[in-house]
Amino acid sequence: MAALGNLSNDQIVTAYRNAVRARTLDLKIINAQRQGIIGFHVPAEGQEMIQIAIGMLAEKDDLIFSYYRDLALYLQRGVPISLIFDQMLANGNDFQKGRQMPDHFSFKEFNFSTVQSPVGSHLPLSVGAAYSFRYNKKKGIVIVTFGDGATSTSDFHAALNLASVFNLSVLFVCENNGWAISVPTNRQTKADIYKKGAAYGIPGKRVDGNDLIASLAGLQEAFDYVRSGKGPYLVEAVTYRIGPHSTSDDPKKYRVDEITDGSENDPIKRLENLMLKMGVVDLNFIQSAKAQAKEEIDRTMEERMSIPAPDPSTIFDDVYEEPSWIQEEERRDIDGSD
Amino acid sequence: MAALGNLSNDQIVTAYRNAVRARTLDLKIINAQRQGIIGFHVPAEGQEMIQIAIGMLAEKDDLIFSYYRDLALYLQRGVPISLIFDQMLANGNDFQKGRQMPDHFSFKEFNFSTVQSPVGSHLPLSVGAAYSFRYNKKKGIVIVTFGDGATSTSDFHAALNLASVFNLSVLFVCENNGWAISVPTNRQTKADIYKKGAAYGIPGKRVDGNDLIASLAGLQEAFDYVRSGKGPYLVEAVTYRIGPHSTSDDPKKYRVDEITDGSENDPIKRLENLMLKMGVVDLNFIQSAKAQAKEEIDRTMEERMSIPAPDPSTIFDDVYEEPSWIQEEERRDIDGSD
Amino acid sequence: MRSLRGYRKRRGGILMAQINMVQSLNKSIDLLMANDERVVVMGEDVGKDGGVFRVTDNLLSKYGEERVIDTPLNELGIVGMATGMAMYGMKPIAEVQFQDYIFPAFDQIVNNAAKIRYRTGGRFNVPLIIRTPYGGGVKGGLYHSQSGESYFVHTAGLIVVTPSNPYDARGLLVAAYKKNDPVIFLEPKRLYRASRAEVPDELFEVEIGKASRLREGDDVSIITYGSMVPVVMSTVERNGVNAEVLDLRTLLPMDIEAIIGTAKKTGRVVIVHEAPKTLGVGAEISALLAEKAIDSLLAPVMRVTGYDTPFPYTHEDLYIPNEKRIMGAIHRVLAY
Amino acid sequence: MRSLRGYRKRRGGILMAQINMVQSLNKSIDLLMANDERVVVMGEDVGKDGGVFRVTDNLLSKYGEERVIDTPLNELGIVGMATGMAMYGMKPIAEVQFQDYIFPAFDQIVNNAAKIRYRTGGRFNVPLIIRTPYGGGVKGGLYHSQSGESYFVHTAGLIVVTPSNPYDARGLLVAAYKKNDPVIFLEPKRLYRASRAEVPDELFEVEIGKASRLREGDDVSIITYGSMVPVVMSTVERNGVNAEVLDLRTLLPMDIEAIIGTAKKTGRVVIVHEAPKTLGVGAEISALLAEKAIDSLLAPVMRVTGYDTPFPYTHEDLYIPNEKRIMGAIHRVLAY
Ligand SMILES: Cc1ncc(C[n+]2csc(CCOP(=O)(O)OP(=O)(O)O)c2C)c(N)n1
Ligand SMILES: Cc1ncc(C[n+]2csc(CCOP(=O)(O)OP(=O)(O)O)c2C)c(N)n1
Ligand SMILES: [Mg+2]
Ligand SMILES: [Mg+2]
Repeated sequence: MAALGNLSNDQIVTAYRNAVRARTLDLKIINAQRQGIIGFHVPAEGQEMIQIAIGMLAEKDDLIFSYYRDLALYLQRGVPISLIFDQMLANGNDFQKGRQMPDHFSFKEFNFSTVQSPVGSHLPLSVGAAYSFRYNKKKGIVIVTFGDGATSTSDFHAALNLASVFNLSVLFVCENNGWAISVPTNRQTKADIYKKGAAYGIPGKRVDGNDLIASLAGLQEAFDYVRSGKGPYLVEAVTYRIGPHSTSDDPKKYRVDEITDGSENDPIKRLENLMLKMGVVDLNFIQSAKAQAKEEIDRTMEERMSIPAPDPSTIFDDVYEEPSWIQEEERRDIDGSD
Repeated sequence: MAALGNLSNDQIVTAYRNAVRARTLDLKIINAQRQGIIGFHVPAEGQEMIQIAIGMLAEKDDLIFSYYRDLALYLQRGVPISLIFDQMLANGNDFQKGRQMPDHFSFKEFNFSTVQSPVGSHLPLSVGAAYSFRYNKKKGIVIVTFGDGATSTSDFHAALNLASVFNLSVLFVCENNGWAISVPTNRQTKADIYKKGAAYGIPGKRVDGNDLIASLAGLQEAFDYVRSGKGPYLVEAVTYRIGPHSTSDDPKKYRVDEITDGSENDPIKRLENLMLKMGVVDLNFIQSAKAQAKEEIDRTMEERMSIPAPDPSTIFDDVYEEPSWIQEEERRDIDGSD
Repeated sequence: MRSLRGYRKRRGGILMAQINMVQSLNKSIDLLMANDERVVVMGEDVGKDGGVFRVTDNLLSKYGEERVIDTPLNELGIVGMATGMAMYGMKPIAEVQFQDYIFPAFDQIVNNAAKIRYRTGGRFNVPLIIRTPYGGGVKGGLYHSQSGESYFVHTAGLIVVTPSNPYDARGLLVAAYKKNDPVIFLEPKRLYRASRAEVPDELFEVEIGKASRLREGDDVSIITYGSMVPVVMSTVERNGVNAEVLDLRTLLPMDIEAIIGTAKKTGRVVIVHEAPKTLGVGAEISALLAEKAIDSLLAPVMRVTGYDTPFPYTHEDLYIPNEKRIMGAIHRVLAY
Repeated sequence: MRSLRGYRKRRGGILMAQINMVQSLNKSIDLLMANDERVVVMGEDVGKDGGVFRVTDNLLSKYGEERVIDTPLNELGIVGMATGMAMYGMKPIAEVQFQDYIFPAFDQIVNNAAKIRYRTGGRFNVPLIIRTPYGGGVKGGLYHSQSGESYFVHTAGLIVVTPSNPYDARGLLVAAYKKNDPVIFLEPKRLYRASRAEVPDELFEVEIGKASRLREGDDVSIITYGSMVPVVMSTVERNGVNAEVLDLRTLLPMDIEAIIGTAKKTGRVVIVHEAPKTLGVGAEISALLAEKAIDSLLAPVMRVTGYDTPFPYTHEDLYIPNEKRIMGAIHRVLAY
């Protein structure tokens, strides 16, 4: 067990289970998308381990601004699969009333913020949240995840500079999966991502995001730094996008040279191998973990599919705290009462 | 003369004369602004020498995207003071037809681009111009100047990244005068500006922008690098804003601790001292250079003030190549013919 | 130790001040900050400098750096960070130095601030005020003169207000503060110091969504707002026009009852604003009338507006609607 | 070696293709690039991927990396860089992947591209095309569905066009290319593959500023554009409405003669678009009518539009104007 550092068997097994659940969920959703049951999906396949590591190190009071490709992170932080399906199916139980595309969650109860599509635009929000935390003497730091493509956005620049100038407790974690849709990271930027903090006086570190132990070790340093109030920190987690960018994407168009099964990078296989080698678990366990995940996910989707869509008239709610005459007039239009 | 490197006496004297002309022009315009003759001004006082140095090293084919505080640069590149007054007075001779605020020039004939007010927003344009230069196999590089505040803008981030990714010949020169209106540079960013290139894989260098010789030496390296096709380069010229941000600004509000006459930093005084020490010129020369500048500027302003304003109806021109019915209808409205 | 210069007592012991719009706004923010710790001020030069128009003057020394925040030069960052603060328990009043410089923040405003309540099913909200001076008349050329209200009025999820006098400035700012939604607070910079008015020295509200009828009249209705209000008032007064004048005050949502009401009363409507005509706010007013009051209209609905050009420097006085142009439209509808 | 699948010959030896809008646009760009070295394509994923909607498919292999430019993820940068290229002798066609993501570039569009000709007194100009897919109906939720045309139509200095079919897509793109001013080229993504049409296999123009009268009629005029065109056509046809239908095609400057002409002819106008109502393009149309054709109006000018809410995911079909809502408005004006 020494090789796995201070981790207990329980922690490792939980991490593994959640990674497997996330992977299984990804595949289930992709399937459901093909069948027209779910509209869209951005799979986390290949990026599970860095997400799990963040989930393991983040405390309850820490606020996470996740991005659209963080399934494993939600699971590790305890979000039930039922809630994930409610959002993906955009049913009447969805906290967001079926307003957002799949993968755009707002799991406030689990101390997540809200996911949007415009890449990078949550980064400045996370800085504001950190300001508020310090101002209100709240416990906890702010963690924000994003892709390699996001480092090119104006929001990234604004956010890192602000976090640094105001010395805020924000941990920036870039999940560098090598691609922004079809654009490889080396055409996104000529610099190493973890060095981009230099432009703001923010320290940075690169970790192997496909390795749980390496991710935890690297992240721990970053968490400690930020938690001690020293200011923001930038982690680049090098990882691997096994699948397409999304269910709308066809990577064969741009990824021909590189089609592999990704197994040498697959973070789940790597953890499996490690666990087996260390004798934490045996092959039986692995098989049953996968079977359990599949059973849970199949059952949950079946169950959540029966929940009806949100009431149509709700599309006029929540534009404002109270609808103006405009929304009310338009609501009557839909009712046919106008 | 050895101390002044490879410069000829002529070059030094010209540089000095242009710095003095710029300074004299600044003071003249500030005065004219107080009298209501000119609407507004952003003085270059204190920043003349780095601007002169750029002007000395830039070749005719080099395209310069200057910013609103570059009076000395225009003079060094040969722009006649009459044209400067035409724009500042926004008279009928102004190339821009009196459309822009003072200091927002478009001296195309001198291979300058166009100055706008939104800080930093010319940087991406400069990158596009450099792309076009390479694409069209035009000679010359692109030089772009901007302030320390501009390094915080989204445009800065976008531009440096693009210039680097496409390996374009853009020389970025930040005139760090210590202030963005009332915000000192250390509250603008926690990083050294010349190191910001690290986020993009762009080399950077800091030069003493108040010293002609140091500016030339530092810039020469940057020019050589860019001109040889190696890609973009970032120069931080540390300089000093002697005056207010603009004629609308009252620095006493925020600059109390620091009110000095700036003489230890004044680049013109420093060049004077150097020239005297080296025996390039004597005190008589200095006095007469100043008197000549004053005479030229007084006379030119007097002359340009007599030029009438642009024809009112021109405000409807140049919205498009050809006005649409909307502008034509509105033009008739002003004529009273509608 | 507040100075009482310019103040005088009035009924009920409430101090009344003869102050201009800048002073009214400055005092409003001061009162809000004194009253509610969640309120902070942020933007470029809002601290020591007190804002380039002095709207945040003296607040830094009173409330300190944590509450009066000089930011780096990035409007996206200012608005994005303020939005995050607003989502997590604060009530920021963010300043954009000129409305012309709000566009770098446009994505944060339109895609985040305006849509966060909706996209989260009401789980998050953004009680944020974005103050920004707008409009011409200060020799600011293309980039210190724009009237961009349409960009915001077209954006559901935002509230858009603009005062035309020191009293409404206070009342609307307080009302904006009470909203739990993002408010674009447009300050007509030409009016900042143009006149003084009596403003009670306390927090009071001017209801958002309600226009102010500045003048009753029978022959023609003039609907306007912001910097054009004094021009319209002096025009109708100097020319003895029997006009009803509405100052909209809120541009989103507009006071539909007041608009329809006055149109039905006079049958003749002239809309005056400084923003360009095409899809200016006047277009929506006119469209509302064409939809809801067509039978009452006795004449074309005329729009007297800024032109569909960028804002020029030398001839800015030609760009901004003036008495002559307003009277031209009034004559036209009266003669119809 | 171009494939002739789907092509057939027609008069004058000109090849006609039965193609959808994506194919038409793709071919248009191809022809423009073959014709003029100054034309380059740039944007996120426009290269190897051929654009997420495949509009730039195969161009990279044909024209190389210098002319088909995959950019980093920054719309401000894309538009700003393209503007610089356009100022200095090139004719970039920049793609913004979804119109929802154009807002980060808004400052570059509004303050630079749209104003450079004006502010320089005509010394510089920006012959730039910004292509972007817009509108809902693809289950894209808040951020892959917006119809933001108003933001651009309000901006003098821009030209704004939107095709409703493969033929106009070619013709308008070519016309945009001929302009020496920035053109916002809005592509109704719902129509990308919705139908095929015969498109001559060459460069031809559809005049900018001219609407297309898709149908003559006497009882009511329906003014629409983009993705709503097929909905309007099928609605009037299925319901046997004697309607005149205008497809605006250009939103700035609009075809004022066609608009006034049809209103004068029928006296009854219904405007249909997908963007939110408040200050949607319909507001300007309605205002033009209220100003220039008030005496001809026999009924309220009705707007059938998207709602003043962000664009919802589950119920997007309720958001987009449909036959029922359009017929509701038609009945209302006919019965008036
Ligand atoms: C502002 C913006 N521009 C474009 C897009 C379209 N888009 C969605 S995801 C994506 C690539 C993002 O890449 P990266 O940040 O590396 O994250 P990844 O998807 O690889 O996890 C793009 C271009 C968007 N959502 N937002
Ligand atoms: C986008 C934008 N935001 C705000 C302003 C207002 N403004 C004009 S100059 C300036 C400070 C610029 O400082 P810096 O870049 O250091 O240049 P300097 O004026 O010191 O030469 C500010 C905030 C502006 N012009 N543009
Ligand atoms: Mg990526
Ligand atoms: Mg500066």
